[in-house]
Amino acid sequence: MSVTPTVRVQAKDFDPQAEADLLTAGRRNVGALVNFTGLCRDESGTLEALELEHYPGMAEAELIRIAGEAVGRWPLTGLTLIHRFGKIPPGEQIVLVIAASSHRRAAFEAADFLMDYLKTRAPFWKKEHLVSGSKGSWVEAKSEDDADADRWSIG
Amino acid sequence: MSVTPTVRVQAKDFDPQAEADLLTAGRRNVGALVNFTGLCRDESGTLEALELEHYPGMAEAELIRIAGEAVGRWPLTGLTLIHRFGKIPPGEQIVLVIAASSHRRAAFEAADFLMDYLKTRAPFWKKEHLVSGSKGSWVEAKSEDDADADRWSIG
Amino acid sequence: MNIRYFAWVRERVGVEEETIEVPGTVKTVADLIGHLKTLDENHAAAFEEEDAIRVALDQFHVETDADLGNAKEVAFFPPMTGG
Amino acid sequence: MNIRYFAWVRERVGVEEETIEVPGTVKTVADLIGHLKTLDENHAAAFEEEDAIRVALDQFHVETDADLGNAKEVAFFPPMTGG
Repeated sequence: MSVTPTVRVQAKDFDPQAEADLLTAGRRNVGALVNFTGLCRDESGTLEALELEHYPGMAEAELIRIAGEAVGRWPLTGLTLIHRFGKIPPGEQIVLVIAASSHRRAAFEAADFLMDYLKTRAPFWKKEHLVSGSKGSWVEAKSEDDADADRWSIG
Repeated sequence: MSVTPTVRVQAKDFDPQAEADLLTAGRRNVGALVNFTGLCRDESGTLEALELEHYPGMAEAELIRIAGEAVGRWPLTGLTLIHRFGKIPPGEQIVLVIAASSHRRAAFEAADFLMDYLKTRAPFWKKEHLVSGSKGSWVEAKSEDDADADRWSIG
Repeated sequence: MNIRYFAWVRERVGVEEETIEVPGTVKTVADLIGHLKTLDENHAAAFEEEDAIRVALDQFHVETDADLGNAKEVAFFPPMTGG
Repeated sequence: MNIRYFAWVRERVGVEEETIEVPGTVKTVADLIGHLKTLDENHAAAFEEEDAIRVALDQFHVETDADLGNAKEVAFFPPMTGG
């Protein structure tokens, strides 16, 4: 039975526990849930907020493609991917990945893979708003993120 | 500032979201939370419950040692480890690991490491109670679990 | 052809979206970038560091040597920083 | 010396815990296992597959060649299956 991932791109906050519950409700074959939540850091007090720009339509489409890849690669019983856009202050949640599986290795690897792929392929861009009031700048992509994503390439 | 892990060995269920909230409350330097929840599977309907035996005293002590190793190896902002004992029916939670960090790689690796180490070093043993009413047997340790734990050995 | 810009590419071009007529000689994404750079200073500045630009054709990632084919929408943006 | 047993080791020995006098010749965990096997059939059955037995001295994992030293509590159990 194939798994249909839940994918959402939204401005509003999300509830990780409610999402996790949806992946286990009424099921008794889930042995492992790996839940990754990405939060906005205040960068030692210098950051007032992150502004997340996204490409509407493609953001959803790309997350669905990435989720589909994970479902094809690991024996998952469920998968949820939520990414917010708009202005997000420090301490708030930005992204959620939950991978459910019978076995922990699959759940860990799928969640790890999803975050790596999402970082380098999902069309979102972060701009910093600084406490100092100055405009801040666009966050630069990190070469580590490309390296992380490359870990999952098949020969 | 060093991190003091939260470690609990208990018969009662736990609330992953409440535990996660404790690791982020009032903090603005947490960028990543990785939450692993291990659940009891019904093994295709054959399992009535798992009975988890533990070594009181050593179970807590060993979890604290394992948590301390993780804190020494990765730059974590917080860490929670909860393991239940007693009779646990399918669908219920058995174990919780939450690793919080500024960066996702540290949180992922620490949670993954903790589960691998916990599986092979924490003094807990699972016995199966079968739906058929027959006594079931002690779950055997898997060689994959040893192999998983060996991934973290330092040279 | 509909062209969309995001993040600092959008800021440099000065618009989010525009519809342009492309000359028949423009076959690939790279050709299109070359053409856009000739439009005005803003476009030239946006595409100055070509290596830093990512492209999507009809909402799929492509390389700059990709054929435009019958694509209706081309998007240009910096490397992504979501997650 | 206080000895504790868990899981199927406990079931085979038939007790959770016992206090025994160890002969002066028993220096290591392996010596202790050898001694326990001589006590009765249950102990012999519990330690039949010695490779499958794990040991803790005063609640720390050790190998069977470890010295008993001044340990107050020795625990024997199968490979762990928590998590």
